[in-house]
Amino acid sequence: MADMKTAAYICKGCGIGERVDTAQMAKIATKEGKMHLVREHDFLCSAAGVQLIRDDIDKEGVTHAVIAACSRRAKTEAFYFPSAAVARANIREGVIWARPDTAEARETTQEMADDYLRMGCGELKKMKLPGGNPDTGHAKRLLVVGGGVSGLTAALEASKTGYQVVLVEKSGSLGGWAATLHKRMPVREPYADPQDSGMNELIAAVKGDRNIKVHTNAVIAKTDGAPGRFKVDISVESGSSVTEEVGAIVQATGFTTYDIAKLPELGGGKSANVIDQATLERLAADGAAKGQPIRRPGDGGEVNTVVFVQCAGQRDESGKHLAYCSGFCCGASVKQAMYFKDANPAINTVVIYDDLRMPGNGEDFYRSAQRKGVIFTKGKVTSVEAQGQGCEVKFRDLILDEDATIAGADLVVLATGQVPNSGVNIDIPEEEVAKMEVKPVSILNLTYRQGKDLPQLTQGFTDSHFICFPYETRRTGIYSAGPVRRPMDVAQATEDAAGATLKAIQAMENAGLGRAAHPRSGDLSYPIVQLDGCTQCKRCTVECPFGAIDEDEKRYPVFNESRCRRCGTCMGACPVRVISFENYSCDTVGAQIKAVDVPDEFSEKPRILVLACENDAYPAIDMAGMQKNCYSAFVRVIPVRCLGSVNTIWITDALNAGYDGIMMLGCKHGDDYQCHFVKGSELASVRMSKVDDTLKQLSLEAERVISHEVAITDIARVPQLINDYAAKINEIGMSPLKGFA
Amino acid sequence: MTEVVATNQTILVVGGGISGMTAALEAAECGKQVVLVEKSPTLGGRTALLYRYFPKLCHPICGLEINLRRIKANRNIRVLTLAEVSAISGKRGDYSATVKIAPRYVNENCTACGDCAGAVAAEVPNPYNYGLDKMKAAYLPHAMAYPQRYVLDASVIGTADADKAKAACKYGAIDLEMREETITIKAGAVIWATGWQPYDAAKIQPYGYDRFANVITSLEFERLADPHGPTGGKILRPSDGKEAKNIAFIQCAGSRDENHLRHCSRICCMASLKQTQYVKEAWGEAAKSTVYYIDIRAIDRFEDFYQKVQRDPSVSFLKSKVAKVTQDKSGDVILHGVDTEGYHRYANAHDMAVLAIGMQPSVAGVDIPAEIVADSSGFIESSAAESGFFGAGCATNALDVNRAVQSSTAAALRAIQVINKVARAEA
Amino acid sequence: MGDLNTQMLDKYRNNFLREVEEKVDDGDWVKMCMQCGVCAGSCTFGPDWEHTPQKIFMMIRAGKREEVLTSHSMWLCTSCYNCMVRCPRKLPITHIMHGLASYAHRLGLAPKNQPTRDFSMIFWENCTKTGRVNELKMTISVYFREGFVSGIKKMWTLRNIGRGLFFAKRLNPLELFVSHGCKDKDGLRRALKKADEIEARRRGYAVQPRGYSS
Amino acid sequence: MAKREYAFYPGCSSQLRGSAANYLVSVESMCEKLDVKMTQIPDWNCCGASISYAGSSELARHVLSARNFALSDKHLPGQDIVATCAACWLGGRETIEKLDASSQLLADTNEALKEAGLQYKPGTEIRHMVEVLVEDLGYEELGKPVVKPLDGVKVAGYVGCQTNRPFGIAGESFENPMYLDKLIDTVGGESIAKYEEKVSCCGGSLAFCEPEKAEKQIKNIVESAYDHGADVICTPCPLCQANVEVYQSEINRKQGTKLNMPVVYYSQLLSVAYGGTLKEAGLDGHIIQPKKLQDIAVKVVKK
Repeated sequence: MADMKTAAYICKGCGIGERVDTAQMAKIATKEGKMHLVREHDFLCSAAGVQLIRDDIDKEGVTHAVIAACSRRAKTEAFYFPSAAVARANIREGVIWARPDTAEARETTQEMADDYLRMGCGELKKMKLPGGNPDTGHAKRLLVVGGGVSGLTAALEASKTGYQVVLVEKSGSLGGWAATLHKRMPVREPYADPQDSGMNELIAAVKGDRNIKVHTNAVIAKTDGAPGRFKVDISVESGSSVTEEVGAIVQATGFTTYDIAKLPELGGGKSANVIDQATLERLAADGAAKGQPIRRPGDGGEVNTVVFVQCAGQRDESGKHLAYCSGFCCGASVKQAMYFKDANPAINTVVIYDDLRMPGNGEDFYRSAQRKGVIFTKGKVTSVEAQGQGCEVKFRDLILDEDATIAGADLVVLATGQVPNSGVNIDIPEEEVAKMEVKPVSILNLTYRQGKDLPQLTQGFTDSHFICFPYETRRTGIYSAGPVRRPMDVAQATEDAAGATLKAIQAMENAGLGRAAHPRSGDLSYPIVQLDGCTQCKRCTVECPFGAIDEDEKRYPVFNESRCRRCGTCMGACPVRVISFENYSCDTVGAQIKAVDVPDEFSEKPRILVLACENDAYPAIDMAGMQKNCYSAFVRVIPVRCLGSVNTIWITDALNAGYDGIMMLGCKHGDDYQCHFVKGSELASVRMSKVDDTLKQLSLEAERVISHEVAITDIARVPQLINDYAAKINEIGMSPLKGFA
Repeated sequence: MTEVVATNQTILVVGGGISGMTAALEAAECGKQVVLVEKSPTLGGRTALLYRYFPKLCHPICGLEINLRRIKANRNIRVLTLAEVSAISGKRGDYSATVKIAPRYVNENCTACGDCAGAVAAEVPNPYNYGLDKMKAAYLPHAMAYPQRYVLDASVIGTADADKAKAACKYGAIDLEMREETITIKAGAVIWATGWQPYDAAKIQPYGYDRFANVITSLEFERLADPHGPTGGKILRPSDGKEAKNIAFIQCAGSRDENHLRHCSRICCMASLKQTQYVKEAWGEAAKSTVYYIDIRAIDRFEDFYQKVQRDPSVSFLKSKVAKVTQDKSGDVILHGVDTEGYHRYANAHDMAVLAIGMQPSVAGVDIPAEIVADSSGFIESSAAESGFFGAGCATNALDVNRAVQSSTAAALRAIQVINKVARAEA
Repeated sequence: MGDLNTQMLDKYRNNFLREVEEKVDDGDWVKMCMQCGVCAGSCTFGPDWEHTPQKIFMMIRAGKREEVLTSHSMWLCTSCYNCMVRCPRKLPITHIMHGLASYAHRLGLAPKNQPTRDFSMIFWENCTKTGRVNELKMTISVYFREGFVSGIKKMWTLRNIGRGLFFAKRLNPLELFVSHGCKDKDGLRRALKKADEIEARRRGYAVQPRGYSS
Repeated sequence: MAKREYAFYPGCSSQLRGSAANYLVSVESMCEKLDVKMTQIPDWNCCGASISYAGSSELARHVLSARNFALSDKHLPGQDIVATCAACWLGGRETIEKLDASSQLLADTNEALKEAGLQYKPGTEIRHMVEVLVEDLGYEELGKPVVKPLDGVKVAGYVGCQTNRPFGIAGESFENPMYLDKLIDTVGGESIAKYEEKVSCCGGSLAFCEPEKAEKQIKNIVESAYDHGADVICTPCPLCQANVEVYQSEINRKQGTKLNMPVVYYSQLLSVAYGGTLKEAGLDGHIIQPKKLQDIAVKVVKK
């Protein structure tokens, strides 16, 4: 590290100068921190202050700088020095704002400030300036899987943006479900009548686009690689296979309609005149082609009465059918009822619904149907039975609160739901798959260590778990769009396809530049592994939430950096600590832990290490400081990328160094997890359950290491947790291990 | 004078809520230059003022933290706050926008130390808590505010308070000479993400929002539940600070109503279902929520959340559009109406009534460029092929956050298409 | 008038909604109701209603012709217009209630001795006789509609009010003899007769004899 | 030459010897002070009111209103029609609205009117007296003629239904219209802003046929006024006035209450405040005597 030149900058602004002795801190930086250059400044984030640092970097050759001032969350732009490694010691939010401004508090506050500076110096010396992932791929073509309205739109949008596209459709023709529609719901004012689906134009546009290469009757045999360098084997009609190199993938594999034969109580599969919405679309289209009205499928008889049964096999709590609502079906039935009313107002058209779900301007479409004479009845259908040429519909009228019957319905349309075509559910263990009579067929056939297809969120949908980030999948560079992601109608699918396409394009560009994707967008650091030390324990390959790590034939981990999100879960998992990032490693954190000055057991000054998730827990502590919610001066907080990145060595190091307690603050896990890296906080809690053994070996109380789920809003709760824990430590006494380290 | 570098390869994003931030970020992370214009002093918009999101009950500012970190780390985005687009001329690939920037009276020297707030005496209604409390006239909008820089309220300019604030600032950050300035920004494409505002609850006269203190809007209720809010997260009713445990949620407050908003605002059903869980979280066994509804629109995957809430003994549902609200001497609100399932007349007393207030596009009332077509509800309709204008988020439709972000991501792509075309033409 | 009822029965067989749309003033609005129930909760005499407006609309759609037309409910409408101004679908509910009542009466299905129906008839006959209402005569006919004795009883119980109004110069026996009225009451009655004919023509009824048209 | 001229449609109840005879008297004295000239529409007829629906048809009711419009147009061309009765005004507004909306209804109406040698031409305006006061004159001008401010008189402004719904006075809300309160304040009285029963229904014409139900309404209206310490209830509607005043004794008789709350018209308040005598203000026309107002009326103002 000959070329390393370190510097410490201590700001005296915002009251720091008055609250703590910065001259003493400067001495510490020089003596203990061994900083080559130490400066104090009254107003470090000012133009002058920033210029001072920049000059040191340019002229003095400073390569590493620790800035002892405000929180890393503040003045981020001001303290942006891309050519130097920078550590931030949080003296403002983390020390003076979190402590009462009293004479008796002064000493411990000073100790806090001194320690944070020591920690900063320690961390700094272990940091390297991230150089960016060398494993870049430069393929800029987009693979679109599925030739329905979502896939076609994705392909066209990508082409419009200037990218080449390979489109794979398993059937013989393009258009998917949307192409089978007679008409679609209106998307602009006056939202009164069904409108042309526009699918012919869309299909023609795709076929006519030189940027788009279409494979029909084709499936994906194998997907290998990573963003920027996917190699995809496509088996085409001829039985032969072509290999395409692409940079990213949009999966728009759509849905299958729920099988109405599973709804015998509603006449499904029992009467020819009980059909689903998809079938009605075909009847309507055929009729229109022949210039004839829609007739009874059973005997081609006239339709005088038609009944629509909403939520057929949906919103089901019995577990027999679909538990969810498919969202589009209310609108679809309203549209289909209009097929009849527009052709002949005398046709009696009844929609039996529980909750009519037509958001936004759908309300206008609903009104339009009422104006056309469609009758809406709030009720629950109990049975549909064949009766003469038609059917008898029995239902509970929820408004009139009585059982009712519609006799002689010529046609009964069941509004069934969308079942996503999402391939293999990788969370179902092999042995259970073996038991299934119908084996799921993979769509992407990924060669990933963690499974062949996109992970499913719920009920088969490959949706994102994140409200703010609807396109987050756990497979970088692979985005799903349309009804395979969540149930939706044509209009939404079109929007969705455009959004997914952007993310795919972004992933290709990021991969080319060796940068991380969301949530650490632009991060140039990446996991580096010393294979010589690796014991092939496979923990990293199993635990990576993003399936970024495969295994070679010798069962060594193979890192696919452009799939990686830089959370450090692999680093936390590694028992032999051979995985690290240039600016975030076992050493950078270990150094901070070791840097803290731990007073002896008679000092009555315990030391509590807080490892806080930088996404939620750390901001919460920060904002607690901003609100001047004070907390114990005995804590030393270290932000971590994710609790998943916490390596147990840190715990043992801290305990051996004589820390009296360790708090781990991370995001909620479980079904409604809030961890930005999906599994990080959960994995951490699993690992920590094993720490008890370590504690036993060291003959320490179990309370020496605790963890809490913390939300970013816990600005009052976190200080409370800290203070309670400090009290607890006081209760169980100082650690017996002090002074042995 | 504010200097902004922008060309016809720049994307102008109007609105700094989650939709605008998303559009700006997604474009910038594709390597495009973006100018993000926000009317208020901070980014974050309306979602920053929500306590939790449905259906996960996670915290909006958690996502905001990530997005702000993305913005801080991204050099392609230029953020202008207190700025409003007053006019736009030109055509696809070559627009120039006139932007009015209101004075903040605080310059970039500000360290957010808060000394100015300590110095001023005057208080102003706090818009970030929907006026439920007051804040100092020198303020940081909220804990997540970005830019993290104080604002001196225009009302104190020219008063002694202004001078006190100036005197208190050690860093010369208070600049009382600031004036409104007007600048022109070039852009190749414009993304209109001006979001939404709550429908004026006072107009729904039968509910007496303007007459009864304990009738509040769903947005105000978010603030009551939020630890950052006026009550520190305690659900207390406005009239007397009594713990509000028995709460009525009135659906379609303004929505689906030709006397008010013709459209369905989509989010309100889920929002109320979510808020019943705030009540549960706050009071446990003692909690009692009643949802008065026409149709529960828990669309697609959200259905399971509805089913979960239905199983919650603290929540009951009544299919009825409330006819009228009165308030008795104790301050309790009385809801009058008829349960339409069967026929049951009720006059139910609650500690507080929450109006699931409708969503009104913010473009309504703002004079938007002719190129943007707005429907009769004021929502932007998908723009013509030859246009370089793209609506995003709730400016285009009544959307939940998830769909708004989706829409903004799509808008970003369409804007990039314009920019790439321009770039190819110029290359 | 019962025959009119049978005519309508076979004309519309099982489509009561269409019957209402074609025969009842503003009846074509019934289909627009979305069953929110705000009308039901807004009604002045609501608690006395056996079927709320919103429920009546649902019954019409469900073809409950008999139940609807013989219902007392519409006759309890005080014309306060609360339902109408609150209806999110802007249905002219007050008018629909009046229309239904009127139609029920025309078909002879309105409940016997429905007090409001009787009063309504008395009012109409009273005001169309001379062109202006004679409050005293009207009051008397209202009280005596169930016969002389009950009439006397009612008058007796209300005697103080009568006296009060008399001294207040707001009620005067003179009215029984010299009554207000339009000079051209015959023209007015001709016009109303014509209105009846047009109404009958439009709705396809036989013209029914009325006080002023005989 | 008066400052303002209107065609006047008093309606049946306001006729001589009618139940609202005193309303007419007070309106006349009020208008005189305000220099407003009101000319009765020659040979006007009853509007049919809302209650006539059983015997009549929608068309017949339009014919009744249209006849008045035609007469007004013929004899008092160009003058807005002013009604003092809520039902007359409402019926007229509805006819105008409907005939404007349906050319057929218009044709039918005129076909019928032809029998009386009349024709209705769209474009008629019918206004409520209150509209003339607050819109044409405005509160400021209404305050000018005040010589006897109604000091210390607490008045419950009872708007009721038909002057308020469905049309109402421009800019006022259906649930909480303020114009009566403003009128009361304008003439120096004390209004009751929080009067809950302000827009409740008195039972309307059903007071005749469903007295018990109506009395329930009336009781609330009166008792709420007492709760707020009102001296008198004030209303713009003859039917409201009659019902609320007249039935109190019945309620007392049946329920042993002691209701004795006077009920007057806004026009009486203005008339008194403008110096009108007992007679001019129609204060001699009550069963329950509005004492405080009467005292003010007989009081001599010293110049």
